[in-house]
Amino acid sequence: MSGQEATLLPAADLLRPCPRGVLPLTEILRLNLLSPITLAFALGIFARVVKSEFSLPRQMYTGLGIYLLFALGLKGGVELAKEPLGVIILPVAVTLVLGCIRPLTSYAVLRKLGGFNTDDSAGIAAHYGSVSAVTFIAALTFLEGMREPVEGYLPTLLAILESPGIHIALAIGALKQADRTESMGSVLHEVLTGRTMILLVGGLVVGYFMAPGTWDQVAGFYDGAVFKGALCLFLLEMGVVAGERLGDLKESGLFLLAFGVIMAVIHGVVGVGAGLLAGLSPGGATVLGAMSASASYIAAPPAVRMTLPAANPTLSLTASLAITFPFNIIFGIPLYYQVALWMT
Amino acid sequence: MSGQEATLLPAADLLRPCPRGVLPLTEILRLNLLSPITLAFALGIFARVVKSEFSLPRQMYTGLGIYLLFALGLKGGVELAKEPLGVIILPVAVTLVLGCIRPLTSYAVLRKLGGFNTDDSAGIAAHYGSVSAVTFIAALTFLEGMREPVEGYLPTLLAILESPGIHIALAIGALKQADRTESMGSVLHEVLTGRTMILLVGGLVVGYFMAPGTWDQVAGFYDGAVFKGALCLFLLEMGVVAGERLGDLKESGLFLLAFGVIMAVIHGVVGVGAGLLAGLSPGGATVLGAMSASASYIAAPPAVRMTLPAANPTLSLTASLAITFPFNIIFGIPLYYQVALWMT
Amino acid sequence: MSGQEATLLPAADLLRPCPRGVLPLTEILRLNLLSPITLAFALGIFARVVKSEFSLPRQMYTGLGIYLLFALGLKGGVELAKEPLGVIILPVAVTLVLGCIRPLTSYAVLRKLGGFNTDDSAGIAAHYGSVSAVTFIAALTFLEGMREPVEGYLPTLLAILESPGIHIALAIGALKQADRTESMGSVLHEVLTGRTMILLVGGLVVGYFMAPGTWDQVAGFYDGAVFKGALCLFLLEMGVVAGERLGDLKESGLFLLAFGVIMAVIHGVVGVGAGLLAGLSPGGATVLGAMSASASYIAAPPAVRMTLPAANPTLSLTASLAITFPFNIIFGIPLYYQVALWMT
Amino acid sequence: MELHTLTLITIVAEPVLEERLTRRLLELGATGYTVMDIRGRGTRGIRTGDIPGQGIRIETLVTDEVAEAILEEATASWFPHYAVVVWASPARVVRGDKYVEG
Amino acid sequence: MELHTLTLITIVAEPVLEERLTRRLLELGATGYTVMDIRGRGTRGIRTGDIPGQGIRIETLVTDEVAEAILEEATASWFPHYAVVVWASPARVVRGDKYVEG
Amino acid sequence: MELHTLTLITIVAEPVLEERLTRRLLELGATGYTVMDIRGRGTRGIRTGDIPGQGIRIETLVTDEVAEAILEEATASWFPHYAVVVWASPARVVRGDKYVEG
Ligand SMILES: Nc1ncnc2c1ncn2[C@@H]1O[C@H](COP(=O)(O)O)[C@@H](O)[C@H]1O
Ligand SMILES: Nc1ncnc2c1ncn2[C@@H]1O[C@H](COP(=O)(O)O)[C@@H](O)[C@H]1O
Ligand SMILES: Nc1ncnc2c1ncn2[C@@H]1O[C@H](COP(=O)(O)O)[C@@H](O)[C@H]1O
Ligand code: NA
Ligand code: NA
Ligand code: NA
Repeated sequence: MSGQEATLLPAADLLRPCPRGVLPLTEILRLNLLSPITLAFALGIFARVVKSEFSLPRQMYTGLGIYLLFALGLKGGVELAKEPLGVIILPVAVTLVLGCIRPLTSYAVLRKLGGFNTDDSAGIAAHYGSVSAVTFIAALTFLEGMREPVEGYLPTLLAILESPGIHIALAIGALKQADRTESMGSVLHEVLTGRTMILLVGGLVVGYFMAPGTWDQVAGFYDGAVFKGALCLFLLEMGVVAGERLGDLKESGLFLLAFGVIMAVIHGVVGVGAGLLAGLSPGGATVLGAMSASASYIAAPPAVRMTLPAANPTLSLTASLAITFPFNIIFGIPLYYQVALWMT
Repeated sequence: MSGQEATLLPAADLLRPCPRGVLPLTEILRLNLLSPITLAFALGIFARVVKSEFSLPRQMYTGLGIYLLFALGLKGGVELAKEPLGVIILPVAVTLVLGCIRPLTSYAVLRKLGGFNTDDSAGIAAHYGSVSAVTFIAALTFLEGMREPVEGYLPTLLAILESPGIHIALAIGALKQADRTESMGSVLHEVLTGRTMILLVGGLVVGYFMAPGTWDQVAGFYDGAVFKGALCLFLLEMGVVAGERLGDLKESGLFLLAFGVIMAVIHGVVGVGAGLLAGLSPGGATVLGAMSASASYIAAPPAVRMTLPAANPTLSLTASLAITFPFNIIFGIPLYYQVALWMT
Repeated sequence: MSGQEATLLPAADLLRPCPRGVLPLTEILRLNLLSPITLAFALGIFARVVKSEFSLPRQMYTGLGIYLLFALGLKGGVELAKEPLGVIILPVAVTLVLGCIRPLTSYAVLRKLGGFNTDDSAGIAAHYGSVSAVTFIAALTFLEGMREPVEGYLPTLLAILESPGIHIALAIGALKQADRTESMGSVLHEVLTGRTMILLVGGLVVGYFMAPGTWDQVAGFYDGAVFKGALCLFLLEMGVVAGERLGDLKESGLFLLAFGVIMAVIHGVVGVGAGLLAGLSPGGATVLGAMSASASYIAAPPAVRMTLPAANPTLSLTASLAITFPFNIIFGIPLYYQVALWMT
Repeated sequence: MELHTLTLITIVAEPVLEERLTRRLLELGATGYTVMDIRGRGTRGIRTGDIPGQGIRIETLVTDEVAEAILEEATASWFPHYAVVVWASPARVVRGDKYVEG
Repeated sequence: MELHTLTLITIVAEPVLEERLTRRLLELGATGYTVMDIRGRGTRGIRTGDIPGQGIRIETLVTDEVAEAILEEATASWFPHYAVVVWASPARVVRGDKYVEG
Repeated sequence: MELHTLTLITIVAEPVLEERLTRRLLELGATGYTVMDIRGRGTRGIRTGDIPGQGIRIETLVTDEVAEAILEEATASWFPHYAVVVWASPARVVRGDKYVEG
């Protein structure tokens, strides 16, 4: 991950060496489908579909999530320390812009085209204004398999994209009606001090300031096989959770399905373009695209639930977890990669 | 594990190199007794014996079990993908036969010689008709220490041996009396979609289809030191649980003790013979013997409890967990290995 | 760790090679402050200070603690097996002496200078008579970073220092008043069979008796990056817990703050001196100093709570966890190291 | 403020029974239930699964008729076979009309 | 032995409400509370967070007046918006004076 | 259907007391008990162990005489020393004869 192919792919025969972009899209899709991550997610869905009672213990799932976010932050911080800060100003700026326009486009589409009420529109828009860290990680892992280098500071962009979209969407919801039950200030505090921010931003800072060489002491735990193996277990359970939502799909109708896919593609392509404009490598732009295409299912749900209780949480969770998330990790990421290659 | 000595024993000085079979049985026993696995199990029993309140948190124990089963499945699937499927037909067939005769012999012995009632006989037979995944793993680890190669597809046989025995024994119990409380269909569903099957069979499928090279990305998490280290922690807690059952041993009498040991030896030797007949290597036959000798303590108990509530669960858990399991990991596995060497 | 620099620091470029003792104290302090361990602890405190609801799931925290203690015991046992037992007699003897005098000095200072009542004095003294395993681990990790070799059998001394101090302090408390609610015998049993003793002493025994070569099979899980990475996560949560105590600091007053720091320094310097007298290397003496300077927050609290219910647990936990622990890992350990270098 | 007096049925049982008991509660007319993990000790000491002493505790707020049906089924069908403890107590419930099926 | 009869209020709710509900309980006059993690099923099936079916159960021992205030707030403010279940039952409490604020 | 009216005693306490309290319950005549992990807040805020705010909740169904004994012991011995909350409520129990020792 993070452009260090030398260390991360020591055996380096994941794929037969072949010049970038030469693999046809179908082959890339096939390789992505057969990655342990995608297969573990599929296994989780399967377990739900056959009505297995299997699921990871709750605290194990939470624990794996904590580990993954902290690892991500640490690695990002270590890489960030290697860069002159000026390099990231432009990428940070475009990421902030993405964080502002994505909730607005989502809200507009839901309200005007979907005919949802203001509460539901704002609630879903808060999810699509934020970002899914697991989608981000899946994109990094995919690019590593493609031997495509990426900027090491990308987790910084992830942290920046997390919260503005939630607040913009909640602010719209709050403006449109009076039935809010929680002050914006307390929601702001909740999101900014939530698990994701503490671990991701905290990890970034720890990684940034760690004495030179100490990363090597812990890299074997926070990177490489342990990171990827833990990610598989996490995705196994995410499959179970997403599988549990599949039943809700029928009720929520075709529009939500279309919304979850089309919004992802549009936001994804815009994200790729914005990334390339800001000077990111094709790999980095792919990751920014995947982030932009993703929807939150950890940070946004409680924030929305507390502020806009009239918004139906089933709609937003189904869209982000059972539609957009699988679409992105199966089709979206390879697609944004192709788009990035075409655009360069 | 799985015949890949090159990768698994890189340092290759676990034991001074010595031609296979040259170590005397006492030396093998000693080495097995002093393996971290056996010692961790003994420590767990000791903790219970001195009435320590120590035990692993419940979700940690469950989580370790999930990890071990999934790792086992993945590794098995990766190896299976390397074999032409024709090779495993015969081993699969003898495994199925073992799955059918073991519950019958167990039931007959318990009913005729032990004088147990039909419920208890069928309940215990269901445990001895199924298999213990941890015994299987201990056998693999033992053989790795002995530098004895084994077939990589053995986890497939484990998956096949898991459920038929349970159903045959429950069917006997159901035929003999009317006091069943749950339909066989729902028990069948329960066992086939239970944790063990989802993780083991699911892992096999994921490992089988994973794109070439991706196993190397996660092998450091699912194999090697992490796998063995996690196994030690799991056995530490199994020791605690087994130690808790030791008190029940007195009540359940000498017959159960004799049953747990003698049944293991008979089923073990039959398993070794069947394995060699099917063309397995001595290592593979040893593992099949250990599986055949083992008794379930995860999949069988809830199935029996739901279907035959009149069967006393203390009897079957004590036999499988406090007698047969420790016997196998301490004495049984080295014994079946010797038998396999003698028979070839 | 444990004097095996060759294996533990393979890359060996943590710090530019420089002769021992040449680094100035400020530089050592800086490196220690920027270690992942210290930074993770600081992040945990920060999370509490900004009133984040973040915390590790309870069972994950317990599980990490179990893993760390067992790993420590195993490594210590493996190293112990390499030494002639005569070598450790003197270090064991001075450790026992430290275990006896530390609760007495603590009690005297609290009662005479601090003006605490007998219950509170005995309660806090029980904490400062015992030892903190995490401080011990932090000292080992610090010395590894300093490329300073240490004796491999140090975990044995940790196990020896754990319990005598608790009992001496509780005995004082019991003598001074009649309001005990639990017999000393049952407390003795509780501490001797507690989690820490089972895992640490049990791990020592398992490691000691493990067949030669088997440590290498599990070392990748119990040592190196996995151990240090897990330690960071553990310290992240310890930071959260300590941060929760910071509020109590104001109430408990300046004396407790001074006590927590000064007691640590005095006990630490005495420990270093005792270690050097007993023939320990400067590294080993530093670790004994750190142990001696530390206060228990796992074994002592429940023992005190059960025996001396009138002692205020907030006082002792605040002192050991929110004052002495952070002082030691940030300033104490580098200081004891300097003292050890000066004294040799 | 409308408060209805309903019956709160509490069931302590072996974990293996969770799915079956909750299914039966709904079939007998309960509109919902709440489950907790517990540990405990009783006279039978029967537990399944790998960890002894573990169990579940189910609570359901029901009308008196449904309560009767549950208590009868417990007496007749659960009690003889399984380690279950069942008790009933009255509860004044906010918006209790919600718990009447129909 | 002094026993006071107080009201035990039990609340089953979505996890996201824990902080807000417990804060309100104290504001309304409760002197303490006890929280457990539960799983469950009801008519609305609304849950947030990543794991469906999970919830919390809060218990608080309060005087009758505080109980009234809590039940009223539950009916007016919590019930319309959130998946909460609230009930009250009498309890004889050891050292019940401890639970009267002031 | 035989229902006996018994007393349900509920105890919220510090985790360190689990073993001692449950042992005493059995000694005083209880035939069983059920324990749950909780978190909570009260007036004393005393908790031991490394994680503050954690506690246990013990339930035991007992006869009225045993209940009296437990409540008295709670008042006299537990309450002065430890952070415990104890209350009693009536419960109609299926096969209640099981809970009478002898
Ligand atoms: N008297 C009791 N009070 C509270 N819970 C009990 C009681 N007796 C049994 N239990 C619970 O019910 C479970 C089964 O009890 P038993 O069927 O008596 O073995 C125990 O594990 C306890 O959790
Ligand atoms: N009748 C009931 N008895 C006990 N608990 C209930 C009942 N109905 C609902 N619950 C609990 O309250 C939660 C929310 O219910 P609801 O608002 O009906 O979806 C459920 O998840 C259950 O834990
Ligand atoms: N009024 C109350 N209602 C319910 N639980 C309480 C109440 N007061 C205290 N508790 C519980 O008892 C524990 C100890 O309370 P205290 O002794 O007041 O510090 C708390 O952590 C709560 O779990
Ligand atoms: Na999220
Ligand atoms: Na099993
Ligand atoms: Na301690």
